[in-house]
Amino acid sequence: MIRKIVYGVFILIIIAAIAIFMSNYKFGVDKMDVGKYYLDNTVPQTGAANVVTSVTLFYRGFDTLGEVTVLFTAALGVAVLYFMGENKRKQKLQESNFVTKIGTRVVFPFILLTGAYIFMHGHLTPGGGFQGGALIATGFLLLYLAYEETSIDRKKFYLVEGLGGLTYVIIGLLGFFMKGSFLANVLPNGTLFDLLSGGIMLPIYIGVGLKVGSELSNIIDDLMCEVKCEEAGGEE
Amino acid sequence: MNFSLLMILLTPIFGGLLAYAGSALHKAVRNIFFLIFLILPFFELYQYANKTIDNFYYLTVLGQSLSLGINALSFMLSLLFSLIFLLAYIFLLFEFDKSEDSDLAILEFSFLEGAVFGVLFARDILSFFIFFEIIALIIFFLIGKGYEESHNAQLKYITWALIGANSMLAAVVFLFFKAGSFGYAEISGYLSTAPTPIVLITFVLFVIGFLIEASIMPLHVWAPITYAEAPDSVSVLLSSVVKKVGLYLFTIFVFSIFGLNLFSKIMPRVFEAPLIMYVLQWIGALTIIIGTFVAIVQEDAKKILAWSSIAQSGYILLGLSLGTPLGVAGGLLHIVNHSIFKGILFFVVGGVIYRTGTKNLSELGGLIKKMPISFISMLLAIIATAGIPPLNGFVSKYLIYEALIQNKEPLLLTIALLGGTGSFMYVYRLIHSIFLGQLPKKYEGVKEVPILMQVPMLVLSLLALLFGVLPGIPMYFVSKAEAFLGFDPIKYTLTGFPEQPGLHALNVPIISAALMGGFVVAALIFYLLPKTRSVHQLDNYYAGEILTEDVKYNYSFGFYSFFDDIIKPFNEWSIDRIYENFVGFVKTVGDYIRRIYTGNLETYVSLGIIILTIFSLIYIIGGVLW
Amino acid sequence: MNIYILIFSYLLLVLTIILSILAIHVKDLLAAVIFMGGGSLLVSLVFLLLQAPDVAMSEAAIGAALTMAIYIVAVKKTEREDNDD
Amino acid sequence: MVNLANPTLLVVIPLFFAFLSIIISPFLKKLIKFVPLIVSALNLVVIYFIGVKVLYGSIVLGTTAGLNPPYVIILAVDKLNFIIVLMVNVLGFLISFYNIFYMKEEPTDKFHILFTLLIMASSWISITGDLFNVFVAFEVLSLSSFGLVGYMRSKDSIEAGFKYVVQGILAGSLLLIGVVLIYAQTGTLNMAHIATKLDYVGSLEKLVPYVLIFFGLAVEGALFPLNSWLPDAHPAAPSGISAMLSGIVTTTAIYAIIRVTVTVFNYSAFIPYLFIIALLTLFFGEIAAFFQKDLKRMLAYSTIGQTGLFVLAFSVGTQASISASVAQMVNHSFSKAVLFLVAGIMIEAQGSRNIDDLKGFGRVNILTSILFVFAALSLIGVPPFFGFFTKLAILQTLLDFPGFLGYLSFALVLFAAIIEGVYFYRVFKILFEKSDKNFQAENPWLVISPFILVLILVILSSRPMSVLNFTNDIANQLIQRTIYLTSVLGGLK
Repeated sequence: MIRKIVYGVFILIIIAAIAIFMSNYKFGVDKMDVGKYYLDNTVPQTGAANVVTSVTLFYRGFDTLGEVTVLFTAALGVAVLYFMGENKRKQKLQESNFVTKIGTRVVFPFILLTGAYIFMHGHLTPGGGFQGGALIATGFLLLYLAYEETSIDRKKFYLVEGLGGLTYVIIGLLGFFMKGSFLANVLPNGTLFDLLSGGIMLPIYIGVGLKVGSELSNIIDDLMCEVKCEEAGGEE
Repeated sequence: MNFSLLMILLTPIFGGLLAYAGSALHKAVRNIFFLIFLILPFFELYQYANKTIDNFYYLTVLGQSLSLGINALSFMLSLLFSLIFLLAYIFLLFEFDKSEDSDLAILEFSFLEGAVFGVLFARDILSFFIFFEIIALIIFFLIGKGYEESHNAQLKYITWALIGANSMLAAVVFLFFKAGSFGYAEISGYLSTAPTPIVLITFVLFVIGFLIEASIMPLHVWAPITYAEAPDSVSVLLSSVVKKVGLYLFTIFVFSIFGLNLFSKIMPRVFEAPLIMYVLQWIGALTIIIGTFVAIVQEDAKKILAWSSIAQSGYILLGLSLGTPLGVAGGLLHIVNHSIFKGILFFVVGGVIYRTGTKNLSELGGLIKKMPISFISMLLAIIATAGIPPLNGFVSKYLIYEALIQNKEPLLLTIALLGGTGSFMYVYRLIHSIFLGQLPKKYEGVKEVPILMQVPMLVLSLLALLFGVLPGIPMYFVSKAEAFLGFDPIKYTLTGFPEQPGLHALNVPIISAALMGGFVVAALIFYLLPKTRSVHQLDNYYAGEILTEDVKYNYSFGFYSFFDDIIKPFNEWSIDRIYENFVGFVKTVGDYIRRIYTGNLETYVSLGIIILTIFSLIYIIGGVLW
Repeated sequence: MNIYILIFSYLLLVLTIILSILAIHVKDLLAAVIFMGGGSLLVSLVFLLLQAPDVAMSEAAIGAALTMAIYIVAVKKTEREDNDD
Repeated sequence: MVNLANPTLLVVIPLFFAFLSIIISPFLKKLIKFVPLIVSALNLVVIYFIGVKVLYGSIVLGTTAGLNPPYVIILAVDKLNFIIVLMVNVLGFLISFYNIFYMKEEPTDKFHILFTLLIMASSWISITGDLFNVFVAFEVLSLSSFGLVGYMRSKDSIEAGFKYVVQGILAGSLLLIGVVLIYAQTGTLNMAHIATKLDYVGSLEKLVPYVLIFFGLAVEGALFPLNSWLPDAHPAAPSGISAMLSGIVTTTAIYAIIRVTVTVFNYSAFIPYLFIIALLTLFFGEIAAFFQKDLKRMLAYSTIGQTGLFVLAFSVGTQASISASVAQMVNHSFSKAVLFLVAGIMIEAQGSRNIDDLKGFGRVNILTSILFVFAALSLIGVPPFFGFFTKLAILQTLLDFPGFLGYLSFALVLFAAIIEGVYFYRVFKILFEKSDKNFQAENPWLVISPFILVLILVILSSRPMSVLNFTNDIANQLIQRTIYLTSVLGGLK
């Protein structure tokens, strides 16, 4: 108990230091000239209505590529750690609740649709590839919960995942080859608020959305299999 | 032809590489290759006979040129060491006869010779250090090819070598930092004006490194086991070459780089010598007395030699640190002489082990008829070790004794003389237990070592005799070396020394003749008096029993047991024990420190939190105070 | 910014902290996961109030939904055990 | 004409292949093992083009999105970046070659993709000019190494992986908080831009973000007290990964610390703390290594000690000291990689990680053992080898550190050198000891990579001064911050 208090005090001291430090600086003041530049130049330079998306995908697109890779790496890591060989992938069937089953059937297409909508309109409305992808993955999660025999076709999901990533890289490389700078805007900006606007953002977000969705579904598949496959193993 | 110093240094290495490649063809090809490259250095060295060369640049490090050079002292020693390397190599061929390691051993051997030349030729503190470390590294690997315990010896040796190396490295870097140069001359120039603490600290750091290699007393712990367990040819190298390299560096640093004048300037003089030299004299004397006495009670032939080697380097240190022309001449001469006679002893013992397979004295005996050449070589060598004319050990010890008398140090003289007597005790033990007495039955079939193996012993025996009767030959080199070190060289003649201040006239042939005369008279009495008659060893009785061949009637175990009883109380606080306790202490402490890595995640995270908290506190308190 | 929204978001943040502490201290792992998910949801609300809908969406989808589900799957593998330690 | 001397390619090429290989892995699984090899080879080509320019003193920039910094992310390669990224890819190339023959445990395809990502992330950290980018690359680096450390899925590797994950994630959070604070303070994320703004900030005001960023990086950089994942993770990981973690991951993390300290924060006030931290790292690492019986664990602790050594050298803060530090970094990376690769061969031949079980190994597999000996000698700084000259340079710079601490560290480094020497020589002794144990003969394919690395070390040893001169150039360029700042903010021509 004393230890807990001591460490609590320690952590409070650390937080206090950060708080004191933060208290010296004000957010949103003119110091943030980079942010101001983004606000001023988003529309002429990118043609995207959503400034956040223009920052994440255009100005700091390289970071986002990294974030996509982070997820990719995490999915691979999970796949490695939960790997149990193809032959062990037998699953035990377990009846789930009627309401869940029917509910899932109804909701699942809508979830996919919403996800697709979110990542396709990333440059216009809040949200984007990550959010849409996560939503899609929740749909698959629901599927797993309702139908125990669900098993996604990994090959196809890998294909989607890889293609999503490649889309990003190839669009970036197009910029590199055509304009000498990675992720340079090679597509026309279009008219503001149009679906087909925002230059390279739309295709990239579509790729990212699909990629994130399939990656997270893969992770879910790995984890679910970990639960179910071992149960199956125990029965044999 | 003109051979550069770098070429001399590279010759053996090149030969070794060639020999290693040649070993793929045939062993004979390999051996011949390598022998040629071991003989070449003599010719290459020839042109440097009367030259002092400085600053042959060969590498640039940290903006400084590293240079090689040669002087009278290093010329003398490189000649001597080339000879010993050549002989040890011949010996090694037989020793590693059956072993698969021989090719690799030759390669290491060649690098060792190159590195030894490197130390001798080095003209700056970095090059000597580099070559010195290479020597340690190669010796480490060579030791491991020896007897059962050799692997422990390896570890002990390298621990000490590393301590020495790092101590020297500290001094090297420190001096470079202060003086801005590595060259001996520049360092010497800097030291003459440097503050006293810097001079003392760097001197002590260097000397620790040298004395570890020279196995001087408190730093000798690695030596007995290493000398005893290393392969015999490597023991020769350790005792006759590597140890002398340490003493060579000691000489160069004390007299040429630091200089006695510097010491006299910064510290009081005791008995004509600066205080630090006086301390070193005592260290040398302690090494003599303890080394000798421990050698007396050893049961292992090579251990006796090891301790004897320690004791003899005590003589050298004592002579050198007297700092008078006489003492230094004695020390330098003893370096040469000891290399020769200890070489013989190791070769002979190695030969005995080669034939009998044991180095345990109590299992040996009576080999005199089986191995007469070895016996004669050893006889000469032990006479030299005990310091009796007409062998070479006498002259150098004589010089050291005279130098002690000249410096009016009766106590040290007593110790040195006592050591002389003690050395007679252990060398007698050696020859008695191996060659005299009863021949154990299992060694009936033992033969003399092969002729090629006799060559090393015989060559060195002849040299020992020659240098003993005509001390003028080594003195020619020694006096030049002394002149290089800045002393008035002592006068000498081919056969001895003329009367000069501090030294009584000595004419070795006459003394030898007198001694021989006495010997002849004794022999005449022994053989001519009618009572003597020659009987077989077993023509004897023992407590009423008839002796048979399988009864061991002469004792060789616990030979000096009375003596053992005397020194036993001192064993309680031997230096080894102090070190063992120290190591135990360090291990315990280290083990506690190691526990900081508990393997427990909670500990680690809380450590991180604590450190972060400390920085937060620094920030908060600093902010408030600011 | 509207003062009420500000107060409300502070309230939410305090609640988040409470939920986080609860999540650490509660013994039942499932309950801990649910507390954590609740915290995430509240944080995503705060993001929304601070006019960062993009971040709020990610937080809701990933922090509140997916992560929680994955944790529940993990917890399902463990056995419930009462151990006062 | 496309300009190949563009640092972005160093990140994009590995990514392209990583995404491609996840598609083809279900169909052509056997091809995947060549991916890291191809990737690092292609990267080396790009590095060649970059190097030509960098060696003439210019800083090669790669912007993204076709705009100028600080509004977009920029990758910048100066001499320091160049040598680090070169090392990453050379080691990556050789280790992946080793892995082709070493890795048999399934799923190998994912292993090699993760390895590609590890190379990518290390390269990325070592060339980026953007602080948030460092964080992102760091996440990729950490996640890929988590996966690889736990790859064997045995009990101890899972445990090691877990410890690593916890500390890695904590580090990541600290790093993120630090970056956020810096953003709050300066309003920008470009390193050069931050640097120009932070120049007017007092040293105490920099402390909080600096400490957070420093600690975030120090976990991967194996600095005391945050290095405790390392001795568990290195032995548990496959040997190729241990080599990569030791040779590359810690090095890049230390590089990032150097970059942040010198270029971004210009933070001399922190140097005494850094000095003490490094000293403790060195001391504890070497002491702990001395007591290990497990070969890989010993090497892991030795990595900690070595890291302490070169951070110690760096923290003196002069040009000579940074030069010595970088040289030692090079020496450590190459030699420690060899040691781990060779340890992998030894463990495979003998089935145990215990040092004592290696008795007589050197008499059977002489080449492997000689490689081990050479690399270890270079690591502990025995004269003819490169490590000696770096050790000499380090010792010399330590005396520059003012006051008692300089002498103390000087003595401690020598003490550590003795300890390190003793435990490595102990392994040599055991390797060449006589024994009648039967060892599997070495797989010749596995020996190639360590052999080439030792060859590199030998070449370095033969020309130590040219390397030290180059590192001196590096340090010079690093210390003259304005060159970096103006050329990054000046944008592309």
